[in-house]
Amino acid sequence: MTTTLDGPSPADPAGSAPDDITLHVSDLTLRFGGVTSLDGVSLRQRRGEILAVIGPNGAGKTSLFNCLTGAYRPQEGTVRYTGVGRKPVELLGRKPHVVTGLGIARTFQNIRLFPALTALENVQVGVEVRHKTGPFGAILGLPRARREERESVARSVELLDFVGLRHRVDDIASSLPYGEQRRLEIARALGTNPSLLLLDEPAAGTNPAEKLDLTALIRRIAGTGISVLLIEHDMRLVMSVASSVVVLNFGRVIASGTPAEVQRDPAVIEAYLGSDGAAIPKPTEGES
Amino acid sequence: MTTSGTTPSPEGTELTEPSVTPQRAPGPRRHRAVPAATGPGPGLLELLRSSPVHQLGACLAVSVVLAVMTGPDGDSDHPFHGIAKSVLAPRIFIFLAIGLAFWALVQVSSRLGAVKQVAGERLAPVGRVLETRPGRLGGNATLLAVAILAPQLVSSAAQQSLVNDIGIYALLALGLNVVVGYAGLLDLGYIAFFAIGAYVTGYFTTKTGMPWHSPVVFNPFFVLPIALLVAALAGVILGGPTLRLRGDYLAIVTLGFGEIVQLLANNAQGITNGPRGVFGVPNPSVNVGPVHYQWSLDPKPYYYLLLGFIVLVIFAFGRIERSRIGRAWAAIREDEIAAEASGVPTLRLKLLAFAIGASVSGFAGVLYASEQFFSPQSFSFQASILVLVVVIFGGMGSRIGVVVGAVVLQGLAFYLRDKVPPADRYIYFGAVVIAMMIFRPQGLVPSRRRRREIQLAEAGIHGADPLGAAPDHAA
Amino acid sequence: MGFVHQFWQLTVDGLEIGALYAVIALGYTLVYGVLQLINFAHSEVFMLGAFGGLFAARGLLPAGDTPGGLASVGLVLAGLGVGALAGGAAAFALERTAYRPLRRRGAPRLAYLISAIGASYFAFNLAGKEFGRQNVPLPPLFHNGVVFHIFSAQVTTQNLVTVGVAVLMLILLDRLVSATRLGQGIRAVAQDADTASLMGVNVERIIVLTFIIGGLLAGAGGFLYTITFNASYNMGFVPGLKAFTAAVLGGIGNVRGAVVGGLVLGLVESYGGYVISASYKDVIAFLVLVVILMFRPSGLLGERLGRAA
Amino acid sequence: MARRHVTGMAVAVLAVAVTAAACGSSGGGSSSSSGGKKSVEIGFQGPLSGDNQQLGINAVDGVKTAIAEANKKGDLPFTLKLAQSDDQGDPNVGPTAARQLIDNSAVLAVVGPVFSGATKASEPLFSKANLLSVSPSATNPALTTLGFTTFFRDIAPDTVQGAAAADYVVKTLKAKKVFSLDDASEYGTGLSGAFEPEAKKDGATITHDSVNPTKDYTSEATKIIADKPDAVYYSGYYAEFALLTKALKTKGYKGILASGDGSNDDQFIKQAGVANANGVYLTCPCGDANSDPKAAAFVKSFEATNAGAKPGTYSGEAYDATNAIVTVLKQVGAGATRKSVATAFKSVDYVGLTKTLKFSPTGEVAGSNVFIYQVKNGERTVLGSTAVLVKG
Repeated sequence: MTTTLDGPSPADPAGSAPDDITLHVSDLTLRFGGVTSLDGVSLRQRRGEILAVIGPNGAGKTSLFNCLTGAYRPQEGTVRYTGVGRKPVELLGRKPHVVTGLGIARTFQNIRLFPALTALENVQVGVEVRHKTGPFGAILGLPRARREERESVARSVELLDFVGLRHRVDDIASSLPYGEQRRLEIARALGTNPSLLLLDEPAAGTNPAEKLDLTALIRRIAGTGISVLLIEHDMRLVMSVASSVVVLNFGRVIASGTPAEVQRDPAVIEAYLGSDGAAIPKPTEGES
Repeated sequence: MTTSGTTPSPEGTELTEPSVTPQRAPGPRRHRAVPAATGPGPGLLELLRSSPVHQLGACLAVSVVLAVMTGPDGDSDHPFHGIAKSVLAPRIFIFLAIGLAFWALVQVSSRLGAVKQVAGERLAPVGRVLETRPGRLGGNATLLAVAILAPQLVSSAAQQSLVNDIGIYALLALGLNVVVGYAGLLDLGYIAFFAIGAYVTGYFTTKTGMPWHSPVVFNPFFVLPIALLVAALAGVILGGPTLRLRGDYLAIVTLGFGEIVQLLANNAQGITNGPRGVFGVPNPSVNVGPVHYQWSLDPKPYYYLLLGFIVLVIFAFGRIERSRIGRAWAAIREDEIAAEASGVPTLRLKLLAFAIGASVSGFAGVLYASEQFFSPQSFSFQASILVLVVVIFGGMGSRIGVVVGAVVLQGLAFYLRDKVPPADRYIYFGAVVIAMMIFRPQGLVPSRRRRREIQLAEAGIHGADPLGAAPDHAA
Repeated sequence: MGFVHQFWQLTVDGLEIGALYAVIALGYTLVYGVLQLINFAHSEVFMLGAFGGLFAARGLLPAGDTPGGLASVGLVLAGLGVGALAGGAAAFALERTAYRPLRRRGAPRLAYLISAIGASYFAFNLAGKEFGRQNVPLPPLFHNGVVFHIFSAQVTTQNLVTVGVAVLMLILLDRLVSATRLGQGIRAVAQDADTASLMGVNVERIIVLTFIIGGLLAGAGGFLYTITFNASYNMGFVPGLKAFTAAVLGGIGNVRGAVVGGLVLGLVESYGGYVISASYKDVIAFLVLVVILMFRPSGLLGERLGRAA
Repeated sequence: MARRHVTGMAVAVLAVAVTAAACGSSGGGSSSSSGGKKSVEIGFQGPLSGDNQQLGINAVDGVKTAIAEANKKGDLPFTLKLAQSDDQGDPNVGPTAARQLIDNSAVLAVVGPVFSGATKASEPLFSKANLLSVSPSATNPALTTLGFTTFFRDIAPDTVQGAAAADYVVKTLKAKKVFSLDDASEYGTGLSGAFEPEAKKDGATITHDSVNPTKDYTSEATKIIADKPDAVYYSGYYAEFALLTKALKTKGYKGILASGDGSNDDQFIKQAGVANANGVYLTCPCGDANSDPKAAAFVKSFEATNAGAKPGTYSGEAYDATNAIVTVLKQVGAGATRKSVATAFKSVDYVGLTKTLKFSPTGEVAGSNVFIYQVKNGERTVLGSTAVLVKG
């Protein structure tokens, strides 16, 4: 099950203690003008763990992602990330592509593929981030360039296979059905060889069958030793894959623990059931 | 918000940006929903699409404009004489008749709906053959053969034009294509690097051309690598601080840069010899072992030299386009945020595109300068625009396309030299460009990716566009 | 001698040309506000307005000496009016032929720019064909003399006419955008066209009207420009580029920003042209542009049309 | 989608049809030989479009007049025709324009190029093709020193004009302080480069400035007025000189205002406005045919050939150059080749309208006079030649 992801991957579950902390967020505060999008958010994620962040719309989940991946610069707080076999590093203040280079990949709430590229090319873009071929190498067709090109195709096909899109290799990304676009985006993220994968509402807009596939896929990813940080609305999916859950509301952590614990937490029930998802708080500027 | 249950549409994804781009979606796209809702108005295209009466009106209007375009001149003392003589003279009937015939043609063909299908069926196999590898090779070989034979068949004035107007512009367009077509950056000051290449040549190859010159003079061939580096460096210097800017702002800054370079060339008489230009750059020559060759006034050898470089550049850029760099550029062009999140160092790759584009431009500058004479007039904003129009017209992102663009547009200009009053040439140029944008915005020979992107844009899906896709990192 | 002595004179000169830049810049800014497009052919709208005003004023000008008094006022007003109408008509035609067909088919933004460039070449070369390719002077419509002095600077009738009319138009436009229904519509479209159309704003109509308003201003501005600089078929390019710079300088999409940008640019050019060389005026203008964009990418006043007023 | 394709194709068809129709109607067919006689063409290269096209039009009209007269006389063994080539006055367009004439094997001699910059860029090609070119107007001094083998000009170089203008402004008009402004062009810098040393030698103080052609001379006018000169001499073309004059007069400049042959055209008066132009001096190494009684026949013939247009600056020189070429063609006879025409022209001695055309080995015309014009009541009037006007 995990073989396909064992490329030159750094994810090495055997070598790391299960209680290793891979991501340590403390006191993250993000404001837009007068609106506080994140308010002293702290969380920890162990290596190999699937951690879900849930909360009503506008709770600050995507803002959190954007802070972690360098798209936003929060006013306060620290984010310490420990890659496999690496020293802990501070993520804040780094550019998105640097964060990706450190081994953190993400997907977007509203799929962002390269619509006119083929599925294969989409994944290749991610895979090739770690390649070294420069313009001269490419022009002259140096051995390394040719080797990397071969590797890139092989690895990308492997990843497409892993997410179940082997048959879509040469299709244009925008022509794929929605659920497959989601999986393609995940394949592209996996291509960058992450040890931590951030999934932003991967089940949004998918049908029940696709959701089931997705659940399996997330499990398989985690099975390869990649830690998964998951934002999700769908409670059933969260409960079935996540080993722990953090609940955000109005930019604050209101509860955390195992899925079962969180489900019983009165504050969470209040935040969700009290509003029934209908009277969802207005999105803040950061969320919309 | 896209929540589970709603049918997700690409349009929906557009409206619910995950907040990395605080600015609104770019303009024209936002109105996509509107035209569908409002009724047809009398614009040119929808007239052609709407009722026959409206189409007739448009056809006749175009006829009248064409009559005025081709009619007699006026002057400032009698400003409307030209128009009056065009519209009130009997020749207007010729134009109205053509307009009418055209309208009838449209009516008939759209009723039958056959023309396109027949043409499509006939052309489809050709298109399919051309898409295969041997087909492509064959097509390219044919093009190359035509290019090699071309100067043998035309007059020497046309040969001169092949070198000065077509060859140089094809090379420039290939370079700009990297910036605009591959990386999706709109550069309106591209000709500045051309100027830099030319002046570097002036500096290194002659002691008489410019007041400011190098202590030792070189053969223009030896200046090629220097100019390449200097231009690339200029590209990096310009690009470094500006490539962070959003699409249109980048366009304006590059425009400003282009103007500054031209104005400096024009005004710094003590350095560049000002508007008098640089005269006396030696012709390039080859002296390797037994091979001695000196280029001279004859345009033909220059043409083949240029052709050689163009083929080389086409080949090299093809390699780059198909490499990880080309894919990363495509990614940046289509969705910069996603590219960045996928680990693509966007700024560095944009700089690379800028530097490569600039170096080709500098390269072209050397060849241009070594043809004896150049002046700042060659480096005007109009020239930058002309290169851009060549790129778009030929087919953004397509190497063969931009060369074809140079051949067609500049060839048209040369052809019109004798056929219409010389000063009227640009009226036709403008009209052709507008018509092209209305009927075929992807260009004459678009790249496959670009064609898809245009189709996606027309469908309202996130379009890759030098003016549209660049995000604002100010947040 | 020297800069200090000429400071006030240069200020007066700079404000005059700056006011003209501001008037033209508004056309760029308004269109940018509603469409987020750089209307590259705006410079030809300016040129056509200039010719319209020139022909009208010249046609009405009685033979003989330079008129005075009410006749002068009437002639200037006629020139302004016809210039504005010609500019408005040109802008309307431009929108119909070079923009609307593209908008209907949802063309990519670059296509608009190229089509506008094509329209620009078409328009100014056709004007050259019909109106001749020589500079065309506007005969004097009023006695130009020194009206008063500011410190050491002479302020002439011409200065006053140009700046006065420009300021009047700017105030009118500001009122129009901030206090009328049409202005409300323009701001709504500028903020969010989709929402505006849902709220019952006719977006197509607003776009056309925005073009026309920009055209009216540029046309009148063209006439004012002709008083000082003569008209010619290719007159639009340089002032167009400067006005465009002014619009960006002030924050494109921002009405008041365009005015500030125009005045700042006029002054900088005037001072710089004196201190360095008239040849370097344009270099200075573009340097200012590049530097400002690098350090304040959204211009001096920064905001967009929707939020500005 | 289908509809769009159809319309796209149809538009292309329409455009082609219309262009064909236009070309057909505007004619200008280039079929050679008419009336049994072989035809020979005289080329003309100059600005027929662009800002300063009037100077090109003046010259080409002079060429047309001479050709019409020669054909009417009918004593040539062939019919003469004109082949025009527009170089827009732009050095970069020059070579292509020149090649167009070179390609046309019927062209045995060229009148032009008109502007100095374009001349510099085009002459190497003419030299190589052994094609004679006689410029009626390229006055930059350096042109005859660049080793062109088939280049002649029947106009004095700017060294002559600049010096004469300086003598007139300083000695006759008694200007002590002169502001010399040029347009940084090949022509302008050549003229101011000749004007300034002579004016200094004559005892005037000189302020030099160089401004590229622009529309806005406001700050330059402020600068000039602040300098308080007695005279301003502008070396450049009329479109800019008109704007400069306007800006200076608007700011109340009252001193002497003068310019060279590039501004010596009625367009200057028109564009500056009569009130502003009145009193302005213009220097030119060219006589004025309109006011010269000896030239009455030429003026009449010119008007007849060119639909009533009056001769302008360089019309006379272009007419003379063409006539000199015609003389040579007659001399060489029916077997004329480019080479034989170019060789024979070296020893031409033709008494023309403006001067006697006789050339030094480098192509410089032998004797030349500089004339002073002044705008009076909206008309250019000749005050006389500097040989007479400047004393001491």
